[in-house]
Amino acid sequence: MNEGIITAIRVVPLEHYVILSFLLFSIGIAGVVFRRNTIIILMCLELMFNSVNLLLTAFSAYHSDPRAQVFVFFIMLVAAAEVTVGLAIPGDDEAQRG
Amino acid sequence: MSALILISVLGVVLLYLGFGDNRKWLAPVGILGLLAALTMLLCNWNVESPLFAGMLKFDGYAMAFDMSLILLTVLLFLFGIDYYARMRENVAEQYALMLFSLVGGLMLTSFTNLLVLFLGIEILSIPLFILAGGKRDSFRSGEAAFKYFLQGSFASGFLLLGIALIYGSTASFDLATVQAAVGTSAGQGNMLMLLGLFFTIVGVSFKVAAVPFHFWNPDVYEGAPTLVTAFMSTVVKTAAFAGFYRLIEYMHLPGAVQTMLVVVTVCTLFLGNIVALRQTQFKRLMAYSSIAHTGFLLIIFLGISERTSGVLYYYLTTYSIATVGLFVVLTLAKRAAKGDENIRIFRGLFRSAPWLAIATMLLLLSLAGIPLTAGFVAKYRVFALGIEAKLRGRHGFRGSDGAGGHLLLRHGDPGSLHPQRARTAIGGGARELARALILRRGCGVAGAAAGVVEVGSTPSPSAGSPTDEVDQPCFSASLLFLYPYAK
Amino acid sequence: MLAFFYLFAAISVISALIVVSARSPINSVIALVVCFLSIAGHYILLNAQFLAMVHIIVYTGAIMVLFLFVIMLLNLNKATEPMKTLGTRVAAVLAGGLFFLTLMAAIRHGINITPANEFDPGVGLVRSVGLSLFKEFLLPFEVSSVLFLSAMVGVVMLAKKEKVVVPKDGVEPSKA
Amino acid sequence: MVMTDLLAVLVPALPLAGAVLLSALRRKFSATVAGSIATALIAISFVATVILFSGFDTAAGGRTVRVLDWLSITGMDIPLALRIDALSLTMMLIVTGVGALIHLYSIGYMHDDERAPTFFAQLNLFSFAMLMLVMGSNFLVTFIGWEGVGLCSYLLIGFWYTKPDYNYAARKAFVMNRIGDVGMVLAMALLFHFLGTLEYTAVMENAHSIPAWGLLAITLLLFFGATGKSAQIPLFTWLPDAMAGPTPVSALIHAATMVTAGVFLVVRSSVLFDLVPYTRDVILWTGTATALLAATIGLFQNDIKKVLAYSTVSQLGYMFAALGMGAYSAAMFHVTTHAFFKALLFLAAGSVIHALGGEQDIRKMGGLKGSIKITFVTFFIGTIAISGLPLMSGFFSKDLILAHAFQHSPVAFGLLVFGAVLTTFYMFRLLFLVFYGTYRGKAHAHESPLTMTVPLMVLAVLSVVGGALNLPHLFGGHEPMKHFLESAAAAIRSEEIELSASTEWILMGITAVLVFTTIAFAYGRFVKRTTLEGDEADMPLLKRLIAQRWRVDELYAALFEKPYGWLSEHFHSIGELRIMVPLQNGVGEAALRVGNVVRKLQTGNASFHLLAMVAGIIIFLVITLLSN
Repeated sequence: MNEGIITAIRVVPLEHYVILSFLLFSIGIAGVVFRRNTIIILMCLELMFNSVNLLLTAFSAYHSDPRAQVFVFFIMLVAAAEVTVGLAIPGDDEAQRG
Repeated sequence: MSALILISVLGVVLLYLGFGDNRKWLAPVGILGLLAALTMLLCNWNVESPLFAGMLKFDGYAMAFDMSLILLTVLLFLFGIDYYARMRENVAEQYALMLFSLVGGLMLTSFTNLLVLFLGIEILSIPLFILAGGKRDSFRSGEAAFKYFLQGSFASGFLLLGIALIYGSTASFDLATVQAAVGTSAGQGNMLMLLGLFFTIVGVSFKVAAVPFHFWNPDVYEGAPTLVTAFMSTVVKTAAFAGFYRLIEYMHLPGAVQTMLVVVTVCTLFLGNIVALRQTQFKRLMAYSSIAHTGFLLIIFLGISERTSGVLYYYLTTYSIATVGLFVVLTLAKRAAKGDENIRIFRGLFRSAPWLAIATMLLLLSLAGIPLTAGFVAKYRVFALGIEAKLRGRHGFRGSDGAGGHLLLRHGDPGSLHPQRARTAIGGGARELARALILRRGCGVAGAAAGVVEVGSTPSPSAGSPTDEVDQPCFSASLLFLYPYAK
Repeated sequence: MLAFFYLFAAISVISALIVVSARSPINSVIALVVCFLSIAGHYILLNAQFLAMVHIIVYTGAIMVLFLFVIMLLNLNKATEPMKTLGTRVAAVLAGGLFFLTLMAAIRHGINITPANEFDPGVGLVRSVGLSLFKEFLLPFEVSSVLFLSAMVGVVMLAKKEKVVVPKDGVEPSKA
Repeated sequence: MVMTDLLAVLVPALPLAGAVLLSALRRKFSATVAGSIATALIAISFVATVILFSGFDTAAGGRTVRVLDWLSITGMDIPLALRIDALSLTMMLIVTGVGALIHLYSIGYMHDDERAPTFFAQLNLFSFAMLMLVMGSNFLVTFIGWEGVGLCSYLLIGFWYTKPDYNYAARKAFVMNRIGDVGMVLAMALLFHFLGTLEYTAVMENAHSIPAWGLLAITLLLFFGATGKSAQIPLFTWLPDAMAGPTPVSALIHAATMVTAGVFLVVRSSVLFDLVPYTRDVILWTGTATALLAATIGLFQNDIKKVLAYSTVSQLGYMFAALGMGAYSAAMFHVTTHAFFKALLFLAAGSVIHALGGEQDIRKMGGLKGSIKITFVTFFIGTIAISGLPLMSGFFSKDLILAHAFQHSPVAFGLLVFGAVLTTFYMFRLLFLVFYGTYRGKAHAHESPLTMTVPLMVLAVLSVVGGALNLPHLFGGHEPMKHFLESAAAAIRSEEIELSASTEWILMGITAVLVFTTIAFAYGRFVKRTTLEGDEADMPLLKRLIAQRWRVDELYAALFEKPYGWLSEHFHSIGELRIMVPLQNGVGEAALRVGNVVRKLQTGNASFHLLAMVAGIIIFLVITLLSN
């Protein structure tokens, strides 16, 4: 298994990952603008963050440098915090006019 | 570093204080704690060693900005004593959130690692998202909070993309390494690096509300509680600019990114000033004025020399002092006008509260950059730097020259000073109220006003050496720039 | 191995598209879960085992559940979302598409970078990431507590308000 | 600091202190106390000026008193400095001297006004600003005073702010002045561009190094600035309206001092103007045209102060005509004598108005010479002085200008003489209608208090003997004022009249004869049988046109106000309301209105903003990539 993965890193060109992340990021952007539902907008933001995570992880593997993965870990932290706040704000909004 | 810790702990302490019915202790404790943090900060003056594996570096630059940030927060807490006086709930939380946000600000002034930049921005922002929605009975407040959150997260996405791309080409998050890599020819030609820088700058530009990433600014300023708006337009702006500058200070930005910065600057200057024209809500006006000031500050970034950070600091400080003062005035006037935020509430201010009106005028004059005020000197120094950087007419900055400030003056001021309109919007009883308030809070405003004047009247020490190569057309142009204010 | 990549890539892109376009929020959430799982697959392909785990726990386990929870709790699972005007929708697609195209144009000559280090199979395992986190990135790790603290305080503060508005009989306000 | 420097600083500082003091304590002081303080301060300034003047050595040429470093940043060095030389001393004497008299007069005039302390504060502030204007050692300091007097003029015209008309007049004055100021600022910018300095001395020394087009632009722009302040074509319409202010204001600001600022500026920059004959021609003909136009309008005005206002515009036209001919000292001479007799006329008119309890319409006056004797005598002296009756001050100054005109351009001479005839006519018409004949009003006339009549008497004496200041050779003098001014402006040295004595005598004779004939004509028309103007509608076309002030105001309204109003209205309604507002928050507003029901979890305009952000990012990205 591990061997296979190591070959995967060698076989899959980095460009592929970059393009994939860009694509996911763009879909996220389109979604944020496209949707009106707050929760789906939040999900699209998550999509954007995740595309960056993927990009960073790919770079990390390519450079053989764990730091980018630590960065990804932090992005996850921040994303979690942001989602909580994001969900709280329109909830609040809701309460105002309920 | 100990200041950072102390402020974080202070936030928690305030939260606990909030559990009991200790509301009147909140601000004093907060202020004392901040002053203690300031002392700790100053004890470490000139200890420039990087901390924590090169994550933070409390150098002179960071110290100066941290000092400014802490003092501004102290000023806002003073303001808060009165502001939160009749608020029942969540006061402790609001103070604590401001402190947490301040922690983010302190990280921005001293980061040496892109991860800390990102975390700093988030720690600065997340409490703000909540604070902006802090007005209970206001729909606008909730809406503002949501808009701010949405656009802020969106911008964070771009910032992250930028950082990731920079990492991709340099394999490092360390600022010094990245800066060095950008300078090399390989870095200059690298497409990933270019995109990375681009998106990073986009992300940070959002925080400083540069056009076209400014959309949140007016709505949020308007919707947020006044104290929070004041916090955003001073502490947050200062921190964001400090971080921005720290990010690009030693970078030899590729020409293409420079071009983009120039375009952003021009757009910001024009839009901020022009749109301010029609604003009648005070906070929106301040928002556009803040955008216009962003434009001015961005001018500094276009040609970085060893004096740039000083000018940046000077400009931000004077701007912040004047802004805090104005928001205090707004609170007073707004209260007397029963919640109206239209600038017409300033009419007749001179009648009902002459000293407050004079202080207001000074603050406005400073924001507008009228000679003999700090704001003027600040703008002047920005121009001087811009000129040194050979930026002159080519970019057409002067076209818009702080007209925002001018408009601010025109809208806000003659009404308050000309006797003709002195039939007051602030009527009889309200007038007494205003008086009473001024007695209590007036010293704060006066202090701010005095600060503005004092800073302004001593322009010479580091104002620049006359030996520098100077381009006279530019100075003629800056004379023109005096013109709108010459009334 | 390339085949795996393409498989995961296709899944993530398609599910991402579903997230954006599904009419029902629940479908979006499910699609997003699928998307995140496929991204976890990418992580495993990239030998980022630690991240793959954390990713599944944090996103699929926590965040997505939170989304579902909110949707269910607030009873938002009707496809009642008023769609935006055609103009906005076209603009949104254009925005995303143009953004992607521009980026593609930018990297059309390849990305042209060289690996910084020799390949090390240990990178991405819990050990290497953990060492890096607690040595080099200790400060951000500590400071992020402030982030969480403020998020927590804030959410509590915002959420506390509901009790003010909820009517005395305790009936959930109508969501129509 | 040397004693003289201290005095020089004191001169503007005292009125400033007065302004601050009085406005701070305006509720504490009564009108009389405030007036006395203001008057005393300006009088001390006058004394200080006299001491400066007496100790002034023309051979030394003048000195600059650097008060403080003002702008000294990166190659731009503009100090806050005062210049003491012959020119500024002349103006200072007028400002403080005539100013003190008018302050004194105001004590009586404003006695009953409850806001009198404010009035005196503003009057003092004006004096300060005017002194800064004339004493500044560089264009920027002058400009501060220049703006300051404009501001004070605005405040004082609108002093009785409860009347909307007066506010309108104040705004009009301010706006017209501001239009002119654009010229001044642009000129300054150009000067700085070419020379890198704004100091008068340095500018004048290096004037020749400015390229020809630059000089042309600078002088034209400076002159344009001067037309605003000095009420010349095309910016003269504000001055008659400015008569809305209290009469002492009209006397001080709109007759004796501020309006001569333009003349002062041109004399100050005479070196520049001497290098550009073209601009001087422009000035000459503008001045002449203004002199004639205003004089014709003066013929049919029925408001006592409006007549004087048009007369002021007309006299300023003479001064500018003189400047255009390069007769700088003649212009300054006329400034001085005009300050005397026009201040006198205004104050006397004020006394009349005061006596009649606020009546300004000369159709409701008449026969007052018996009831208010001092006023009558002084007004009479003022009238003959302005009409240029031989040996009066106005005679000398006007004849000097006419002689220069004769030498320079016979056409201008003819027009100016015609203007002089018109002046005589309308002034005597005014005199006769007010003081002769029978009284046509209702109020009971009473003589004004001593604080008002004393200044009248002093000014009357000055109006009579003022000519001695620059007594020409013809009358045994040696033109002391001209020689005095030479030390300040070298251009004056070359300004000689090369006419033979007999020619000059003949010219004087012709003017004198014309003046006397006109007086006789006016006497016949207004004293023998009092001819009052009827309704405008009954007048013949030309006369009606003149009575309606050549409809210049209407012309401006049609040319500028309406199109501008239209533009701004439409920019607002279309550009702003239909484009900008929707762009800014329209999507949200619309959503707010339409979608209040379905709004629940929607984001309003946030997504529009996001879209705009993305668009911005894409555009910038493309820019970045393309420029890479």
